[in-house]
Amino acid sequence: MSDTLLTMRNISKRFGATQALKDVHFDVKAGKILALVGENGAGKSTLMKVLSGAHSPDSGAMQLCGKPYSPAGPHEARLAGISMIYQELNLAPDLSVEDNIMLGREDSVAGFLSRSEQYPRVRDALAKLGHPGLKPHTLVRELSIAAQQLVEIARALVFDSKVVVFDEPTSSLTQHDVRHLFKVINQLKEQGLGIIYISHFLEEVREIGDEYAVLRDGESVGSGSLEGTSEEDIVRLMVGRDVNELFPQVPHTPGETVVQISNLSGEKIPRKVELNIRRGEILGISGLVGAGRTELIRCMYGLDPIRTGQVKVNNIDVRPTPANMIERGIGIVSEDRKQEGLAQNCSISDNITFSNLAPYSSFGLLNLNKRYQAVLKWMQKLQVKAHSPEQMLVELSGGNQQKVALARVMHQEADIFLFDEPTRGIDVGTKSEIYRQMGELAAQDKAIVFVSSYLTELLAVCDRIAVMSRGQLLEVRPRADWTEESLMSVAISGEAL
Amino acid sequence: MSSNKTNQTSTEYPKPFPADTKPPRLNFDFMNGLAQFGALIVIFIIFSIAEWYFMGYTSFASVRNVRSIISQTSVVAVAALGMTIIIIAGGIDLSAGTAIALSATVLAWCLKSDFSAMIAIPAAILTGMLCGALNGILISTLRVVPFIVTLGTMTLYLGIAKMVADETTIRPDKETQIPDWLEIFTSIRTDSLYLGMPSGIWLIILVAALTIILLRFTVFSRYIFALGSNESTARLCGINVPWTKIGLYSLAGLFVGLAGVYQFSRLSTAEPTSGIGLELKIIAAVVIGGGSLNGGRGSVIGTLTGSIIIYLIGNGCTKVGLTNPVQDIALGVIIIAAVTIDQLRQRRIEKS
Amino acid sequence: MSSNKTNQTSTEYPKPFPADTKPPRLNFDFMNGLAQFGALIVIFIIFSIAEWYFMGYTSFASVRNVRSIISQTSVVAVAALGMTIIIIAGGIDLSAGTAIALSATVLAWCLKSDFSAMIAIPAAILTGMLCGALNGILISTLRVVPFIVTLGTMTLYLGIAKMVADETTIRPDKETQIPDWLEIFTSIRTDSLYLGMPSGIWLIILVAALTIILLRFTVFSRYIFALGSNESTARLCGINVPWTKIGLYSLAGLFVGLAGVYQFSRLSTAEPTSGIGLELKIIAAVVIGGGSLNGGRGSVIGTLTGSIIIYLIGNGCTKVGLTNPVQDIALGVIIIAAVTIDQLRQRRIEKS
Amino acid sequence: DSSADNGEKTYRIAVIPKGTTHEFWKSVHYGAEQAAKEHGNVEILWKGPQLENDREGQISVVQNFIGNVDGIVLAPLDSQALVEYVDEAVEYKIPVVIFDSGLDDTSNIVSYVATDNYNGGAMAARRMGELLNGEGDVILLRYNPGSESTEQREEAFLETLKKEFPNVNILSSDQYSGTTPASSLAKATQVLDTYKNEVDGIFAVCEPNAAGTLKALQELELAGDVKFIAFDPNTDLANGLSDGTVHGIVLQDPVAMGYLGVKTLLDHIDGNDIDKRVNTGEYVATPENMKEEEMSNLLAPPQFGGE
Ligand SMILES: Nc1ncnc2c1ncn2[C@@H]1O[C@H](COP(=O)(O)OP(=O)(O)OP(=O)(O)O)[C@@H](O)[C@H]1O
Ligand SMILES: Nc1ncnc2c1ncn2[C@@H]1O[C@H](COP(=O)(O)OP(=O)(O)OP(=O)(O)O)[C@@H](O)[C@H]1O
Ligand SMILES: O[C@H]1[C@H](O)[C@H](O)OC[C@H]1O
Ligand SMILES: [Mg+2]
Ligand SMILES: [Mg+2]
Repeated sequence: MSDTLLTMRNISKRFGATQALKDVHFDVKAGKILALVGENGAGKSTLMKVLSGAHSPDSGAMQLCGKPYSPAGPHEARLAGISMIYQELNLAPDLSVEDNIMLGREDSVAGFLSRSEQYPRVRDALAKLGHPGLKPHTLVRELSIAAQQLVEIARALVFDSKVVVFDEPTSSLTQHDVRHLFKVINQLKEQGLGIIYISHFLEEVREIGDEYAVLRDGESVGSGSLEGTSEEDIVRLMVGRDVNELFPQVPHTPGETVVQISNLSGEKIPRKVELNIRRGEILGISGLVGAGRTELIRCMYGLDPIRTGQVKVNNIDVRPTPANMIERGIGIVSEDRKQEGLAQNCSISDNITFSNLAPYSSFGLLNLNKRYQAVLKWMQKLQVKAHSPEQMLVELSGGNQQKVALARVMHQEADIFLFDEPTRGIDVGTKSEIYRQMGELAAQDKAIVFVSSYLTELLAVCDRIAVMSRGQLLEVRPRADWTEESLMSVAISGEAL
Repeated sequence: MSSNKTNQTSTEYPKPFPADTKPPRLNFDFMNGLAQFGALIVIFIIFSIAEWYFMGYTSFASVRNVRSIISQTSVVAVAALGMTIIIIAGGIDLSAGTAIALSATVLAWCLKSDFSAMIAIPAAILTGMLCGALNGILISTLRVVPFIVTLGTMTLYLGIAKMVADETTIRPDKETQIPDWLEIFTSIRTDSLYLGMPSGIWLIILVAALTIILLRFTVFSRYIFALGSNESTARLCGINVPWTKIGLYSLAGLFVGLAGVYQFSRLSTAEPTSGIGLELKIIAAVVIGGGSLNGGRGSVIGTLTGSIIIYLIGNGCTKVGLTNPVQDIALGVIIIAAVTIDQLRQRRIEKS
Repeated sequence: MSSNKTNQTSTEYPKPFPADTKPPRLNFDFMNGLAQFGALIVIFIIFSIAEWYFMGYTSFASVRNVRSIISQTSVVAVAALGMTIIIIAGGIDLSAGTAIALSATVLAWCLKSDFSAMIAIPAAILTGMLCGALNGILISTLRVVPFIVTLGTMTLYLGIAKMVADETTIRPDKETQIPDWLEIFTSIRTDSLYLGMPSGIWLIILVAALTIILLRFTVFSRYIFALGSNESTARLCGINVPWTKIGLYSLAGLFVGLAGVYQFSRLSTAEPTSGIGLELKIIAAVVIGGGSLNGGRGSVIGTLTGSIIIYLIGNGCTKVGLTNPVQDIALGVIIIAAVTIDQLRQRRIEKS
Repeated sequence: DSSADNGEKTYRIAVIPKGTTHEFWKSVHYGAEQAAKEHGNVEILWKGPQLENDREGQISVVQNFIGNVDGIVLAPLDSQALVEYVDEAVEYKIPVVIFDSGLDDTSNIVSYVATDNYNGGAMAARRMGELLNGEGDVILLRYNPGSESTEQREEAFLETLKKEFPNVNILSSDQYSGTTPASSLAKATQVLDTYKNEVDGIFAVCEPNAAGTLKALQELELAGDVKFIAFDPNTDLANGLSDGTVHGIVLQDPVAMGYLGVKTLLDHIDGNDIDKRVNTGEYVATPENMKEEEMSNLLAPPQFGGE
C-alpha cells in the first residue's frame, strides 16, 4: 500500500521579487498521510497550488501514478484526481451548500441538473463530517466561517480522488469538528488515497500524520517518517534553530476592571452576556462553532448591532461604535482577515496605520516619511516578511498578513485588545512571539480578550477562561480550574458544570 | 413574509438528521420576482386612483392601456432578460443599447437590400450574438473589467452601426420590403392582436419561461451564479471561466439581437444612434427587478416587472397630466425607492 | 529587487527591506499618470504624421489646435477630477452628467434673473455640491450601491434641471447679464488668452494640483483609499464610513458644479439635457487614465490625460478626414486598448 | 371625457413637439395656447420627448395620450416611425394633425400644417449664392437623420446651389450636428477648423445647430469673414445679423404653426371645412430687412411662458 502516488521534482516558482519555491522535491505515497509543515511564507500553499493547477511552476516536473502530470488548470487537476481544500475559503456565497459542493462536477442529464442524484451524495458527505444538520439548500453566505470550512471539506469527499490536500483545514474548526475530520481523513487513507495535510498545529500533525516534509524559505529541508521524530526536531527544521519555549510566560498581575459588559444581546446572538474585563489579564473565550464568541466581541466593539445591554469602559457608558471604542482604547483583530481584517489592495503602511493616523498628521496633512519609519519599526518588531512597507497586502502569505493585522492594533496603542483567533494560520515561531507579545501587553497593564478554538493555547496563555455556548456566556473561571475536557463538556452541553 | 423563522441554527445545532430529506422545490425566481410584482401593482393602483381623481375618468386601468405599456416595454424587456444573466454572473454590459441599434440597423439594411425577413431577422439576431461574443472574448482574454470593455464596445458598435447605415436612417419600404407580420409584431391595433396580445408579447413570455428554466435547472446556470458569486472559486472548481463568460455574453447577445428586432418592429426604421442611453434603462430594469450588481442575484420575473415599472411611470405621468420634469423626478425616486425596499426586505429575510 | 534573500531565519530580525529605509519619494500620481501621458503622445504623433501624410499639411500639431483640444476637454476634465476621487473610493457617479447640466442651468437662471455672476457662480457650484452630497447621503443611509443610487439621481437631477429651465434653453443676455470674463473663460480667441492659455485652463491646472496634494498628503485621502480597497476594514479601523462617503461625494460634487460653470461658459446658454451621456465620457476619462472601478486606484494626471485623449481622437479623426463612424470605432478601440495596456503594465510591475 | 361647469364639453388637445429644448417650440406652444384660448373650452396638453432623435420617446408620448385626449397635434421627429402610432390613435377615433415636419403616410391624418421646408432650404441657397457672388466654398452642417423638415432643407440647399450656382463648391455636407447646441458646437468647430483656410460660407439648418455654429465661428475667429446662414432665430443670431456675423436667417412662423395646428384640429372636431395642407410661410431675414416689422416680429416671436 505504500507505492509512490505523486512525485514533484525541482519545482520552482517566483512571484516578482519573491522566490516562493526553489527546487522543491516532494513525494506522496498511497495510503499515507503526509504532513507538510513550515513557517509562514515558507511556500506550502504555493506548492499545493502548483499541484492543483492553480499556479504553473516556473520549472520542475510532476508525476501522478507514474505518469507525467502537468495540469493546465484546476479543472485538469481535478480530473486527474487532485482534490484540494484551500486555506483561504473558496466558496460561492450565493450558491447553496449543495451547489457549492458539486460545483464544476454537477450530476446532469443533457445539461440539466439532476438534483435527485446530487442530494444524497451531498448529505452523506456532510453526515460523514458529523454535520447531517447542515441543510444542502442553505445559501453558503448564511453560514459561519467554520460551517463554510466544512462545506469546503465536503467538496473533496463527494468525488473520487487520488490525492487530497488539506491546507490548514482545522484553523477555524473546534476540537469537536477536528475529531470528525480526522476520522474522515483516516477513512480516506484506508481507501488508499494519498493525503497531504498542512497545519501549524504540530501535535495535530503528530496525531494524524504518517510522514512529514518541511519547507523553509521555499526549499525542502527535510522529510521522513513521523515515527521517531520529535516535535523539537521538526521545529528545528522549520525555523532553523531551537525554539526554547512555545508558550513564553511573561509575569503579569491582574488589576482593576476596565470593561464591564452587562446584559449584552445582539440581533440573534449573543444573549444577555455579563462579563468583566480586567487590566493586566488575558481573558480567554472558548466555545463551539456558532457559540457566538465572534458576535460577542463584534457587538461590544460596535461592528454588529446590539439589541440590549451596556458596555462600560473605565466606568463610563460607551455607545459601541468602532470609532468610540478606538477612542476609548479598544483595538480588534478580526477573525476574517481576507474579507474584513485587512485592505488587500492597500500597502502595509496603510494597513498598519489606518486606525491611528494622528501621530503623522497636522491639520489633516500627513508626514509620510515619519509614518514610513514607524511602520518599518513595527514590521521588524513582528517580523513581517515583505520587501517594503509600500508592498500591497495581497502579496503577503497568510501568516504575514495576520501579523500586519496584529501590528495595527499595537500601533494603535490600544489599551484593551480583542483578539479573535489571532494565531489562526500562524507558524509556531511567530505564535510563540505573539503569546509573548500578549504577555508583555498584560505586563504593561493592558487588558486582553483572547477568542480561540485552540484549547491548548487558551489553557497555556490565559489567566481566566470563559466558555460560550448557544449565544450565552456560561462560566468564567481561572485557568487552573479548567481542563480541555471540562472546557469541551461545558461548551457542548451548554450548561455550567 | 415573516414565515421562515428558522431559529434552529444556533439552539439545536449540532443535531442529527432533521426531518427533511428532500431537496426544497420552491422556485426562487418566482419568489424573488413576487416582491417587485407587488410594487408594480401598488404603483398601478396609485396611478389609477390619481387619474380618476384628477382627470375624472379612467383610461389608465384599461386593457388597451396595459397592452400599450407592455408593447412599449418590449425592447427593454427582451434585452433586460439577457442583462439579468450577465448581472447574475457579476458582469455588466454598457454596450447593450448600441448593440440593439446595430442589430436593428443590420435588419433594416438587409430588408432595404431586398433580402427576405427570413434572412434579415437571423442576421440581426446573429449580429447581437456576435456583439455579445466579442464582449465576452475581450473580457476573458484581456482580463479587463466588463464595465470598461463594454464602455469601449458601446462606442465601437455605434460606429459600426453608423457605417452600416451610412450615418443616416435606414427606411425599408413599408409596402414592399417589410413583411406585415413583422410590422404588427408589437402593434396593439385590434387587428394585429393574437389571443388579445401582440404576437411579440407572447414571444417574450415564451423566451422568459425558457430563461427561467435555464437559470434554475441547468448546469450552466450554476456556473453563472458561481461566477457572479466568487470568480476565483469558480476557477478553482475547474469551471472554464473564459468560456463560460464568452458563452453567457453571447447568450445575452442573442437577447440583444432579438431586442433589435423588436426595436425595428416598433420604429419600422433603424437609426444607428437609437440605442444610446438604452443600456442604462435596461440595467435599471434588472436592478429594480432585484438584480444585484455585485453578482449572484437576479430574477426573470423581477426583471420583467422592473422593465414594466419604468414604462408604467412614463405612461401614468402622462395620463395624470404630469410634465416631463415631474416624470423624470418620479422615475428617479422610484428607482432608488424600489432598490431600497428590496434591500430592506433582503436584510429582514437574512435576519429572520 | 532580488535583495530579500531572507535566509537569516528568525535568529535575528529578518532584513526584509531594501537597505534604504527612506520612503519612496516618487510621487505615485505622476508615475501612474506618466504611462497614460506616453499613450497620449503616441496618439498625438500618429495623428500628426497621418495628417501630414494624407492631407499634405499640419494643422493638428499646432499650438492653436492644442489649445482648442484642451478647451474642448475642460468640462469633462474638471468633472473627471471629482470622479477620480469617487472611483478611488470604490464608488461611481452616473449622475455627474445631468448634475453638470443642472449646475449650468442654475447658473444661467441666476444670470437671467439679473443676479450678478458673483452670486450665480457660487450658486452653481453649490448646486453641484448638493447633488454630490445627496448622492453621498443616499448611498450611506440606504446602503444601496452607488451605481443604482446615482442611476436614480441621474434622472432626478435631469428632472430638476428641466424644472428650473422650464424645459427649454436658458439664454441670459450676452451684453447685460453675462460678464465678459465668464464668456471668454474657455475661449481660445487670441484676445481671450492669458499667458497663452484661456484663464479657465489655468484654473484647471490649479485645481488639479490641489487634488494631487489632497490625494497624497492628507488623512482624508487615506480614508478614501481604505474605503475603495475594503469597506469593512475601513469600518473596523474606526473610520466613519458614512461621513467619509458623504464628504467625498460632496467634494466630487464641487467639481461637478465647477464643470457646470465651464459648460455654461462654453455656450453662454444652458440646456437641461446637455449633460445626458456626459457621465460615461467622464468615467471613461478616469478609466483611460488608469483608474480602477474596483476601487483603490486612480490618478489625477492620468485622468486629465484620459480626458484629453477622448477629445484628441475626435479632433484628430476629423483633421485626418475620417468619418464619424470611424471616429466612434477609434474611440472604442482606444478605450479598450488603453485599459488593456495599463493592465499589462500593472501585471508586469507586479511580477518584476 | 369630462365636462366644463357650463355643461359644455372641454376638449383636451395633446400637442406633441419633436423635442422641448429648442426655443422654436416655445413659440409653437404660444401659438397653440392662443388657438385654445380663442376657441374656449380647450385644454392643451404639451408634452414632447427628451431629445429630437428620441423616436421611442415620442412614440411613447403618442401612445400614452391615447385614451386621454380628443385630438393630437404632432410634429413627428421621424416621418416613417410615427406612421403606425398615428394609425393607432386614429383607430381609437382620435383625430391627428401633423405639423412642422412631414409624415410619409398622410392618408389618415386630418391636415399637415408646416413651412415649405424645401423652399426654405432653397431660399438659404439663393441667399448664399448671392452673398458669394456665385463663387466659393461652402459647408452644409446637417441636423439629425430622419427629421423630415431639416432633410428637406438640406436637400434643397444642395440641389439649388448645384442648379443655380454651379460655381459654388460644397466642401462638406456629410456632418451631422446632433440635436443640441453642445453637440453642434463640437461638430461645427471640427468641421470649420478642418476647412478654415478654404471656407467661404456655412449653412446651419436649425436653431441649436446655428447656435453652435455661431459660437464655433467666433472661437475660430472666422465670424464675419465666413458667410453664415442660419435657419430659425434666437437672440444671439438676431444680434449677429446686426453686427455682421450672421448674414441671413431663414425664418418660419412657429406661432402660426402652433396656432393653425390646433385651430385646424378644432375646426375638424367642430365639423368645419379644413385644408389638407396648410403652409405657414418662410422668409429670409437679412441685415437689410431685419428692422422691418414682419421680420423683427419673426426674429423674436412670442414664447409660451415668456413676458
Ligand atoms: N500571488 C502572489 N504574489 C506574490 N507573492 C506571493 C503570491 N502568493 C504567495 N506569494 C509569496 O510566496 C511566499 C510563499 O507563500 P505561501 O502562501 O506559499 O506560504 P505558506 O507556506 O502557505 O504560508 P502560511 O503558513 O502563512 O500560509 C510568500 O513569501 C508569499 O508572500
Ligand atoms: N454548521 C452550521 N450550520 C448552520 N449554521 C451554523 C453552523 N455553524 C455556525 N452556524 C451559524 O453561525 C453563527 C455564528 O457563527 P460564528 O462563527 O460567528 O460563531 P463563533 O462563536 O464566533 O464561532 P467561531 O469563531 O468558532 O467560528 C450561528 O448563529 C449559527 O447560526
Ligand atoms: O423640424 C425642425 C423645426 O422646424 C425647427 O427648425 O427645429 C428643428 C427641427 O425640429
Ligand atoms: Mg498557506
Ligand atoms: Mg468566530
